[in-house]
Amino acid sequence: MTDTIHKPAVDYRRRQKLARISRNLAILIGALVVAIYVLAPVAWLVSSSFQTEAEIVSVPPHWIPEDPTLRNFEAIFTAGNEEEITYENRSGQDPASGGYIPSTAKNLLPAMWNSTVVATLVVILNLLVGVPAAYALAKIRFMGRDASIYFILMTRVIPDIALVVPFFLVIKNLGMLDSIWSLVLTYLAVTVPFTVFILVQYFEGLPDELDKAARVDGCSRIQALVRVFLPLSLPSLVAVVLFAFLTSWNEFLLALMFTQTSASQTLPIVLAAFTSDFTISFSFINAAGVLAIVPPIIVAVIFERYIVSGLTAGAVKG
Amino acid sequence: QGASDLTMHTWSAAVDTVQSHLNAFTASSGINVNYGNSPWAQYREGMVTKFVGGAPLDMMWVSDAWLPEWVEAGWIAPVDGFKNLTQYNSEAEEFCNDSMTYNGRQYGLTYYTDYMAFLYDEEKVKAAGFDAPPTTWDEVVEQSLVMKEKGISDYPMMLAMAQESWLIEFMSTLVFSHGGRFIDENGMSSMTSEKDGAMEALQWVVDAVSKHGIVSPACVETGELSGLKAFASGNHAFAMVAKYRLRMLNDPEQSQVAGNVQQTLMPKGGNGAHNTVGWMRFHGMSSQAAADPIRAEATAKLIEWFGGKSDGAYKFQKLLFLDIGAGFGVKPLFDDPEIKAAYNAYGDVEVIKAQQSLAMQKDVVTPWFGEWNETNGTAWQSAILGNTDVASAIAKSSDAWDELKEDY
Amino acid sequence: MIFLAPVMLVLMLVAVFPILYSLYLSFFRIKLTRPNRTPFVWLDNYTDLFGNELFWTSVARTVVFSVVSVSAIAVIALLVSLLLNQDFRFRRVLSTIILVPWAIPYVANALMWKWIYDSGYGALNGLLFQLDFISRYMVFLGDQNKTIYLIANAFVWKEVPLATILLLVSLKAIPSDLYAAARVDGATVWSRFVHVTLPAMKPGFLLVMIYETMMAIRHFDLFFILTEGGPGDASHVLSWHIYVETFRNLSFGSGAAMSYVLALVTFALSYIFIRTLGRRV
Amino acid sequence: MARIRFNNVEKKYANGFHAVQNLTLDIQDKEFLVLLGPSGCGKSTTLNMIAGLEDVSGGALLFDDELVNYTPPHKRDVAMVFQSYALYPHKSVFDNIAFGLQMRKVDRAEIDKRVREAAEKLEITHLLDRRPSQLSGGQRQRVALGRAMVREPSVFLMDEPLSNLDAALRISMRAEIKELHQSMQTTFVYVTHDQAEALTLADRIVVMKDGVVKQVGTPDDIYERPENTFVASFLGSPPINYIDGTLKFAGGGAQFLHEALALDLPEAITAKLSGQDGRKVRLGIRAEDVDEAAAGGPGATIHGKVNSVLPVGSDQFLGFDFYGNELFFRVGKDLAHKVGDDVSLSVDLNRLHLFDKDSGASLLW
Amino acid sequence: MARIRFNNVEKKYANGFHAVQNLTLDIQDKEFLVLLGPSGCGKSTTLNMIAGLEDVSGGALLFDDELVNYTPPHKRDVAMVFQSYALYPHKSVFDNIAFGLQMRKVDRAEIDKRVREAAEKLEITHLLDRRPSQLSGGQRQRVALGRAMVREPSVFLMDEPLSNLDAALRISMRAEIKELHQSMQTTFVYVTHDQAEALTLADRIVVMKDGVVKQVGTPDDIYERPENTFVASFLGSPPINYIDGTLKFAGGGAQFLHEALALDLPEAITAKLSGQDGRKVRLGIRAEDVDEAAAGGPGATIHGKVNSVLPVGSDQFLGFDFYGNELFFRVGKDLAHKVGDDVSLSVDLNRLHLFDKDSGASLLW
Ligand SMILES: Nc1ncnc2c1ncn2[C@@H]1O[C@H](COP(=O)(O)OP(=O)(O)OP(=O)(O)O)[C@@H](O)[C@H]1O
Ligand SMILES: Nc1ncnc2c1ncn2[C@@H]1O[C@H](COP(=O)(O)OP(=O)(O)OP(=O)(O)O)[C@@H](O)[C@H]1O
Ligand SMILES: [Mg+2]
Ligand SMILES: [Mg+2]
Repeated sequence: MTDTIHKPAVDYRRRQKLARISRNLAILIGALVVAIYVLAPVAWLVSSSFQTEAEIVSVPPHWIPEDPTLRNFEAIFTAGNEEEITYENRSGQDPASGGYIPSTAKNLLPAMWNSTVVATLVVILNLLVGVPAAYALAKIRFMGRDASIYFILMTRVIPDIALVVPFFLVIKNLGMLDSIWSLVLTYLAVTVPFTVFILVQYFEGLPDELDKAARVDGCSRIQALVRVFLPLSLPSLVAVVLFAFLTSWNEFLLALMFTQTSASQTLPIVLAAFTSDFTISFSFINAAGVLAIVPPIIVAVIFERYIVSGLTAGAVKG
Repeated sequence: QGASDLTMHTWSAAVDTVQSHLNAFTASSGINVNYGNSPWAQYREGMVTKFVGGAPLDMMWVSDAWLPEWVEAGWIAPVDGFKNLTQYNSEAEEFCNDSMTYNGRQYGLTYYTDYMAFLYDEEKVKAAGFDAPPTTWDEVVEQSLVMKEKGISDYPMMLAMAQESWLIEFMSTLVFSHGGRFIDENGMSSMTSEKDGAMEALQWVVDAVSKHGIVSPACVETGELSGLKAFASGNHAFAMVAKYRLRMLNDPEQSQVAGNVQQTLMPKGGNGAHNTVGWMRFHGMSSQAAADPIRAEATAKLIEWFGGKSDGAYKFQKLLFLDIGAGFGVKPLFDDPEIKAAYNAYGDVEVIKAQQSLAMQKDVVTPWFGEWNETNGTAWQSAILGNTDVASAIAKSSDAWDELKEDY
Repeated sequence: MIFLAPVMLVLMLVAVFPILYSLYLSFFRIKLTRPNRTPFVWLDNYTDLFGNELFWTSVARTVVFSVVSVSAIAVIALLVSLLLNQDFRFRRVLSTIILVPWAIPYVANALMWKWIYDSGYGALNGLLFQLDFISRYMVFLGDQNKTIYLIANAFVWKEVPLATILLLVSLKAIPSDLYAAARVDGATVWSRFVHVTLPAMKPGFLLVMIYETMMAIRHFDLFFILTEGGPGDASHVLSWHIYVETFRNLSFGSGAAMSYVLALVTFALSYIFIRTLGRRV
Repeated sequence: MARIRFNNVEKKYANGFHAVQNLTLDIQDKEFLVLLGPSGCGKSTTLNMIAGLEDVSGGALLFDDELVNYTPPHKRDVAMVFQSYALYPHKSVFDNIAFGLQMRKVDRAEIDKRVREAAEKLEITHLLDRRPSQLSGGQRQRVALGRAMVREPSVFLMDEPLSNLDAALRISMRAEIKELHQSMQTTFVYVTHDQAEALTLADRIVVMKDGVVKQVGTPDDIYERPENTFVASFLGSPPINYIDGTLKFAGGGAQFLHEALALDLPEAITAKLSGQDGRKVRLGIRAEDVDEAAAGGPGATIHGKVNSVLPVGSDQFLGFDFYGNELFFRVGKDLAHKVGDDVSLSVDLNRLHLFDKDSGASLLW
Repeated sequence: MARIRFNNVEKKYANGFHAVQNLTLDIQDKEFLVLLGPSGCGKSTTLNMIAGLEDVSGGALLFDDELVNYTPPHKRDVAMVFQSYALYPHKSVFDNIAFGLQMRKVDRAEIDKRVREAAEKLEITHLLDRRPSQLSGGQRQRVALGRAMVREPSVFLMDEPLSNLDAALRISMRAEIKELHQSMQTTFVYVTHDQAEALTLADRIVVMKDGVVKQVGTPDDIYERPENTFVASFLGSPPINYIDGTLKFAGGGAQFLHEALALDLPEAITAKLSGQDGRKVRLGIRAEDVDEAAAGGPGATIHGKVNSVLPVGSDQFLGFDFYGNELFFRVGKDLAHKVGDDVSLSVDLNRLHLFDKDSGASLLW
């Protein structure tokens, strides 16, 4: 055995290193670009939420508040006494009267709570209802499968504007007006079709053999779904959770129609109400917008970690 | 929700004030009221949905522009059968009473009223070398050109011409102050008339934007709120905004030109006077409530509590003025010392009164107003953008009007 | 199929009636201000559309808006999802950051952009001005040649997160031994991307295309808050047209008809996507 | 405990492919049945139908006289080793094996005991905590086997459970499976490509081809009495050799005639050939049925030139060129042959096979 | 064309498992090298390192004296059949096979020709349009094989490419692979569990155990001259039989002594045992190295009671109980034995193997 070792014509070790460096560089630049693209508007949102109404309209803008104020946040967090509102304790702080914080500021936290409750319920129901359906559509061959899919798709192609009034009739007849259940139900109907699509796509990618193995191991369909498919579908479940949560969190039109009092009003409605015909506080709205990001981000942080790769490695041969 | 409860819906303005006044109502009458509110910008479509969907509703706020529409659709009912409500008409501004009347019936009591005011930044006018604000639209141009030249402001005149609910008020102000009208006594369009139509007004705007450059081409995207903000940031010297904004503009917390903003009479055009447009919102009763005598009775009480006197005084109107600066439609309040004091803190009561007497009702308020308004707004914007000339823009709007009226 | 029952139940309960109801409305000439005159007009509401100039304008606007925003979303989401599929130190942080736009309610998003784009005191103008790209503040939304793209930008910014997540999920599902096989087969990074990654992302793309097309075609909130269809008719898209017809003009019948036209188009597009990107949904 | 019957069962796949055709088969209770056949002939499909994992497209499938065409898999009480393993990627090896028991609510201690026992037998005890992705191919296969072994079903279905194991392990696993069959007293349906496995494990063997059963019988039947050339060539390594010729009756006996070969058929064979004089036949000689050592008589010897020599450890295979036919015979490893040598091999006449030349059907069985 | 060298190569997996230890191996250009070893011994890992799919944790891997530790797979010009197939699920069979060629910009007509040729050989021509999910196990495996076959790489790596095929197909595929090797004149590294395959295909065989090489040699070396008990028992079916005893030199010759057995070792063996008198040894007798027919001398006969009889088609295996050892011998299929019979078998003394009892190292080679 000769022991001469030639360096390869191309120094792949160096190349590998270079590749790694350029990859890291590309990632760094990519990550920076993405982060800037995403965060720049939000940064401005945050910055301005600490400015007074007079400061935010400066030309050119003050990127960093010169005279930072917590008024906006204080208004949101200090308001909200449970007492009955009387002439004496009413908040006269509508903008024209010298303050620019709308009197509905105190509704923000309850509305966020409503939104959170609605979104959470919608997420749970979406999973309960959507997961079995997706499993059936992906793994069970039955007549009318395609028809079902197109039917589900069809429920989502009509613009919401056209559906507002009939939706309203349904909700009224169910006696759910001005209750968060009206939103839970309609948001469910609005999100579940897509939830099903997301999951169908993913389930179809999972090897049939796993389903078969589970069933031979004594699982009913439902058990196979719960014990084998769900743990393998974590990434898509995260997508569904985020999708359902955020869609509910963002939805405006239906909430506008079905909710009337702070008992059921959700965040977007209260936010929109800050721009009433007398209300003009961008800085306050921005503060509210900043707070609005918090719960979804908490949800995202909790669930994001479950988007992991290669869950099915080693499962089947072929 | 007891069977006898009333439901009241408003847009989300002065929510606390309303709630406090409502609590007093419940305490005094024993009637519970479910109070809901939704954002102003989407209020109308929300109400349409509620009406169509048959949601329980007794009293609601109505904008003068919607009156014919809502009456025709059968959603609101006249209130002139209730003595306790009509008794206030004598003390109310005539303008308000007229604005609540459609086909000879009265549909509510005033919630607030206001008009479009012409404001100027005194400092800038002085800096430009003028000692008085403009009185005609030509003077506006003249002063503005000087300011532009001196670098005081790029676009001295703030006009908010974006498509939104305020647009008709701005357009009407421009037309009325130029001595024009949209329609004649027969209800047919008169916009195209050279002398007393809308042509002159639109031409002024088009010239201001493209010929003189004293109004920003961005005016087509500027809504009332953004315009106000821009004015508050000191970008402009003149502005056409709702009178009640005066207070905010002189508040240092919200405005960089606080203390310099003054009101003067609306400039006039060649054939015009210092006319402006006024508007009002009122407390109305739903047909649903009117159909049930007991509920109607209770609703009338509620309307009185808000739009008339409560416990013997115009309490709500006063609160509203003090809280948010909204104008009231009941004349006696002008004599209230507290109110006088408040007005004088940021404005000139005399000018305010003088301009108020020159406020005119929008002449285009009809059942087809909504539909025409859309076309009209687009037409005006097209002219400002230079896509069409003034004459054909107005002609388009005019044709649309006649067609709609014909159709009706 | 018992597994499908809950979904079908919910949809039947909540979604089917509204759909049929608006279909029914679309056959009548309904104007709410004329409650006593609502003749059955069969397909007139539909045929009337052909002669409606503004309707066709709005269709054209919708096409521009949808094509621009959906393709931008697809491309950006693809790049970002590929980035997030890499292993690097701040991946978790970045993938949380990327979700932020999604978390801002549409109303707040629209107001934020309106305020950023403002020609008088907007942040975008301020930034460009301070960077010396412009010498005086520009007109953005008021410029009819820019409006639709600016709105598309706000839309894209908001929609990229969802699209990214959907693509990321399908990226994560690719078995690593396929890459091994492709490497042995001599595939370079690029060919591996084309032959292994892209085909495996098909399901994700299908979802993105269907969903985002649907959202873009129907999008309303931004148009409502930013421009109300203006300036002129520069952002008068179909969904805005439907809104005006329904709620401003109170013509529920023709509004429903237009909605149905839009629905059919959306459905047809989705169908095409399903056919081309995957044999099954 | 189950008797499984196929009555004219058909299987068509979604793309129209007819994978199993008119299958009629009676699998006895406690029988160890092996399915044998070329790749793609429908073995896995048949197992899948028994398990309920593929719909039966036609005919009736019965368990103990009960129609199970529509019974879902978890009600059928079968355990199965999948050809592709189908391990649960998210579960540890232990949990993979335990899962079937957990589903049946076996108590924990018992599960633990059974899993460990099986792991012991499969020599994967040290891997119990790993995920499937961290295992070698053969280790994965053993996990798949373990998953079935711990169960106590009424039917075991095993689809090539040992294909990726080395010979030694395979033999010990074979013994384990045999023992399992004996201790469990249940029906086994087993697919394998390994003849030794098939012949040593099976009570009966089913030979399939293109979805059709070609012969059912004991290992002895299949190997010694193949009913057609397909079955005859399918078993045997190297495979059986064929020489085409004619039958000739002369005197009391029959002869197989070929241009260069004349074999005197023994009594036992001749008895079965009456009336076949002059028939075109195909003669089959298994590779091991020749002997170089013993000197065959004139009517029992093949002469030829060695074409190839293939040592295979225990033996060597001689390749022959015989008038255009390539013949392979197995001879002892001691005999030193080189390519080009002339050899004479005596044929074991009692072990000859005769088939109809055209139909391939056996003339003897 | 490539010579592949492993210099003290190590492989540790992420979980710390040491899968290949200090591997030093020189694979000649154009050599057909077979890796053999029990499941989990590191064969696939070794192939993966050659292909560049797993990082080398230590040592040097050289292609033609060139260090390739860091060379990416697509620059190594290898073709590989994966144990797990790794077919592209979204490509048709045709495209799966064609992909490697497409990547190398072979022109279309040529691709088409080669794919069809390979498909022909693999008997999957009728499946070219299908997706992998619509194939049977063996068909998938053939596609995986086809993917490599169409290529013209400098190294072929095949990880159990025939494990899921039936005997007949396996034999013909084996011939195809042999021919491929001959026509391509390239290096092959081949993993199999099938001894016949290993012995017939290999130029040299590497036997591994737990990541360590146990012996490298020609098939003949490995089978006839195993260097340790591990290698000896690894090959052979049934496996080699062991009897422990002592070496005894008496007179000119040596004897293997066990309580019930005394074998006179032949000259050739004795010559290698000088100085080992009294050593504890392990005697190895391959299953086929006995004969019942010939009567062995007293120093060359094993007596025992038949414990099991296993007919395997061509032969039968007799299980013996021999003083606590279970022995298995292969005898002709004609001999009729029943369990319980007493038999005497003559041992082929020249083929005996002798190992040190403790270390297992061969005393002969
Ligand atoms: N990803 C991994 N992580 C940890 N250990 C691994 C991993 N992959 C394989 N191993 C271990 O490394 C050893 C060698 O694996 P390898 O796949 O090379 O075995 P093999 O010789 O090919 O076996 P088989 O014949 O069963 O395929 C095995 O014991 C296996 O458990
Ligand atoms: N999903 C499918 N769609 C269409 N044809 C299929 C499908 N699955 C299998 N087939 C075909 O059905 C036939 C029988 O397949 P099966 O898996 O039962 O074969 P097998 O006997 O198990 O073969 P192997 O020994 O190769 O595993 C094969 O020709 C195969 O191509
Ligand atoms: Mg199979
Ligand atoms: Mg392996």
